[in-house]
Amino acid sequence: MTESAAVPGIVAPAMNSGDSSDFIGNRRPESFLLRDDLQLLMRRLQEDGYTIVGPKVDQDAIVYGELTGVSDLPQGWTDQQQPGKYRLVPRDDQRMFGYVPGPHSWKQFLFPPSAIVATAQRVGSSWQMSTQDEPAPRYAFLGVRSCELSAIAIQDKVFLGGAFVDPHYEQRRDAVLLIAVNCTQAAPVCFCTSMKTGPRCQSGFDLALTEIDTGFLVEIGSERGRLLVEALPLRPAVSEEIRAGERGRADAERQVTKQMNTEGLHDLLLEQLKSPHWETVAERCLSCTNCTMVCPTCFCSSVTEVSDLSGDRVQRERQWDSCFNVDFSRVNGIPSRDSISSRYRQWLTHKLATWQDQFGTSGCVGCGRCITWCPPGIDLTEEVRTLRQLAESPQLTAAIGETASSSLPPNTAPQNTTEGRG
Amino acid sequence: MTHAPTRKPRLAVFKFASCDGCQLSLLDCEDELLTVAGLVEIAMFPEASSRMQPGPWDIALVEGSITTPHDAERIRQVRRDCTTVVTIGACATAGGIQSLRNWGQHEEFLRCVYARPEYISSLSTSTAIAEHIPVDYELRGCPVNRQQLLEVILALVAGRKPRLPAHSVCLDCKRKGTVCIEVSRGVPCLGPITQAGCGAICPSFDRGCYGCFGPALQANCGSLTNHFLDTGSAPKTLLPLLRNYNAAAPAFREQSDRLEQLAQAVSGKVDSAVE
Amino acid sequence: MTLDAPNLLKMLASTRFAEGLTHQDLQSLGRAARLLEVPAGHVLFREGQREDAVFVVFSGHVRLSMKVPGRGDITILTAGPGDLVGWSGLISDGIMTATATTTDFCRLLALSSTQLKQSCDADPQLGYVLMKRLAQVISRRLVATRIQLLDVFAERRNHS
Amino acid sequence: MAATCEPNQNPWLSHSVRIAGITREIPGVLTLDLEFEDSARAATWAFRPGQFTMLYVPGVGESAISISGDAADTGRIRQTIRDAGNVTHSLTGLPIGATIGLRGPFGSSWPVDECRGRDVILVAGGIGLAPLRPVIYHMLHHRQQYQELTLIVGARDPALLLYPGEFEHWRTQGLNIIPTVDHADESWRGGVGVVTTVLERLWLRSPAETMLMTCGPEVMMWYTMQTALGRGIPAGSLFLSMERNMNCAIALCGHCQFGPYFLCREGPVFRFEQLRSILRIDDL
Repeated sequence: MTESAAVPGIVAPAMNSGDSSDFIGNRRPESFLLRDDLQLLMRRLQEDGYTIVGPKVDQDAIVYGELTGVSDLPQGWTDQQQPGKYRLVPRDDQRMFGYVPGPHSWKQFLFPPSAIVATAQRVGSSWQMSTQDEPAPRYAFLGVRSCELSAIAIQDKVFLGGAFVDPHYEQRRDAVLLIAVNCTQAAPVCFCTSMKTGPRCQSGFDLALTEIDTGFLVEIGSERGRLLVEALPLRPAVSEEIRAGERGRADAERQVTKQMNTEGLHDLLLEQLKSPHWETVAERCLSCTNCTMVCPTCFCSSVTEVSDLSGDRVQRERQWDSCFNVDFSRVNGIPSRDSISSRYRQWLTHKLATWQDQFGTSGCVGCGRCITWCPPGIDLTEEVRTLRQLAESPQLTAAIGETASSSLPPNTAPQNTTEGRG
Repeated sequence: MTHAPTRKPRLAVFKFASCDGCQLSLLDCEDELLTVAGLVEIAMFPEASSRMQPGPWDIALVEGSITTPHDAERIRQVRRDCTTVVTIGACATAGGIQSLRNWGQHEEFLRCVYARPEYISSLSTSTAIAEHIPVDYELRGCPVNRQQLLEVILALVAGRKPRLPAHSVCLDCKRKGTVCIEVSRGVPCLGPITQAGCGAICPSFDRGCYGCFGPALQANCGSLTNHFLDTGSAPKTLLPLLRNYNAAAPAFREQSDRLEQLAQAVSGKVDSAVE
Repeated sequence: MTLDAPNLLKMLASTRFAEGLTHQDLQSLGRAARLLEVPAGHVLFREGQREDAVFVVFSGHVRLSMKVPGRGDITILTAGPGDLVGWSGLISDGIMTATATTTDFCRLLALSSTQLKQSCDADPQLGYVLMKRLAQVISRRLVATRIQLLDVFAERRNHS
Repeated sequence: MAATCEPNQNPWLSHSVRIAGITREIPGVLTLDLEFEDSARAATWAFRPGQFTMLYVPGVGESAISISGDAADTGRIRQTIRDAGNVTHSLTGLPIGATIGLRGPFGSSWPVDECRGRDVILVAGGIGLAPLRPVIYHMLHHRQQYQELTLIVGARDPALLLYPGEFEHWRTQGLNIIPTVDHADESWRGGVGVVTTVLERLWLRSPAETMLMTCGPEVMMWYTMQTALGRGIPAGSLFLSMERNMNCAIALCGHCQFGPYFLCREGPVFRFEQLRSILRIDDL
């Protein structure tokens, strides 16, 4: 990778004041919020009309959902993660943010799994076409990690950075308030340090908290953040608190042991498009879409028609989709990536290489979700390591080529809702 | 877009070896049933009406699997009589739960169950409709999803291909926000290799997917089975997971046969240890 | 029609078939060549018949066809300027595998394969150059035939 | 790079267009003449040769269809459609007067300006002639700006040649047309053979000053490129139009990705050099 994936100049919405430069690269001294006063912050957000979303325990995991107050936070809970395995476990303290990002990501709120993008209504013999312009929810995200800020910055480039702006994402993104929380621990699947996206929150937040036993060190990231804490009983942090915060952040950094060598990765992967290793991965890959669904940057979607029985009112529904689906990509109606190996190759090379060509950044933030939530635990950092070894050793490639078996043949026909050009 | 039809398409429902549950899904479309009845002429639907009209028909909904020589002949007549044949449900699309007989001793079953087995004329296998005749569309599930059933009928009336998903259950779980119970709790779940369409119901109720919609397109069943075995599931506990409603679907069958061999190998070891 | 030797050589040299051949090679070829001007519909040779000449199309087009019982005369290829037709004579017994008919007024260079073969036998260097050239022509035609076989314009309806 | 088709508009908005005319071209293929119901939108409509639109049949879906009409004809939009899937099947069954939706135009375009002063060869296969027809119209309108103009057009058989009724007119306006088919009977007066065979023997005034654009099946385009390179036409002067399924047409949905490109954004028209290294990689 040729440039850092941590996007410093995050797109404007989070910082709509003119003086945001005060807060970037020139950290203000941290203030301190007592543990019990977090409730005041949340109440303030609610008074300001925000719907707070953040971590909570549900379905045996720490997920993101609407929060009514501090009591919804996963206080005293943490998680254990490894490739293909996640377990919710109790902590021996009362930390509220003592966990590593889990199965959900913030994209489900900015780019919902399902949304109506347009409608058509039959009017006489004609159709009236319109777009869906409902007011966007006003979210305050509480507990956004550094890698997740980077993921949001990447999706900003996808949805807002091109010639065509997605109005749905834009509305939600404009309204959102970001309260980040620095990681004080890491999981064995984390590799943010390799992707230069963490663990410490650098920019793109309104507030950034660092949790210590007695409360939170507070860093202000924007004018909006400053206004928010104005009414809160903040006081300057004392040196002991500052040291405790630094210790916690250092713990997280130390615990990030997984690494991915990104040097020259773009060219390396694109030179390995014909590698037999893709077949080897395909023996394990279920092509189930889990990695793409949990990925905080994956943005693939499909629009389908939802009509009432009379067919007079039609809604165009956009839903999350995945490049792992057989019928996702087609030429003349025929699947163009008709094997698991070609689909895994598409995903990995897009995420780590061609994303750079398209958006000027890597598509990976090193959060490790795709490793944890892949049932057979395929680890992209391991696959990259193998591909790098193969690139450096043609003999090894030849040896693999002889043993690689092809993936399973298709067994049923795909169904299409749209097709190629006529 | 709907072209004004000169006459309503004639719909017929045929039943083979099955429990009738899938046909009932059509009757279960309470709110929509009247609309459907307005779009098609329900010419034969024994479960709903004793009024039966002779063929030919435009659309055939075929439920059930082929288990007797008579049915094997009857389905060929259905094909001749109908323009579009849609198989509905796991029995029709994969042989159903009754395909477990494919692994059993057919003659022995007959002797055990019937006082006069010589009067029984049945095949030793239960097979999918598509193994006997060309099928136009398959609706998976045990039972079928009624929304999908409606979609097929509406699409055929409108002269378009139905929109039926080919992706895995996992995608639907994620769209719903359901946390993967396989990863978070170690529950063996067939979601990654099972075709979507059910609405990913079971995992949202803390239950592993039991594959009632059959294998997804290009399902890598071998890898998932390996994963279950690697994470400590015994072959004999996994066997019933693959060998139920869609036991005879080739992708599932291949792995259940493999598990059976493994289970036998394990029990063989246990036996010799006991001795 | 007769053409003086220098003009014939000039004409031969300008064809794609002869592109890049040495003056000496050209002269050897030229000795075996004569110019042919024929109207549309002229049959150069017939499938199954023996023919001594190999033709280099200078201008106009030649239809190569094969008889298929019940389907008539099926055109398999249209040869045009620069193309070589009737090369069976050069590499085998001279029994033509297709019928060649001009579709418009054609100027062709007819080369005697007997004479050419003799020249090649006498001068293996020329033989090598000529056969290599011939192999290129045949290989290009094979690739084209393969593409034709792929039936790339065939309607491929979506699965249903 | 595609420009915004309508600045400050919601890119998901389809505009109602009325089918004003239907031309049956060859079996399964027809051309629709479309007119905006909204006169304001009609007034701002413009496209560049090679671009496409998303045509929408409510309840059935959208399909990316290349524009096959004349960019100078601002009154109506002509699009040629092959009945191949749900949406195109529906589109080809609609009567005159029916209303459908249209978004666009989208995508990159053929290099008609770069071609000025040069010889131009168009190589079309089957329905691939549709997105090239606007180039023909443009160049014939500005005939003096171009040197030799040649169209090599291939089809499966003579009955499947697209727009044969226009060939004579185009010829009189200065387009050299060479039709060639894979199969023909004795009645066919044109050539038999693939387009590459024709390109192989085409007289080139100056290969270095020749530009070539092709659209057709990928295999055909690949061999056309190889033949063109063999004839000495520079790689930078070769252009092709690619096809993948498109869902959003605005580079947001991911479907049409091909290597580093979104076909709806960087494509459908590419300079061959952009695709050279990836065009023949299986299942990319």
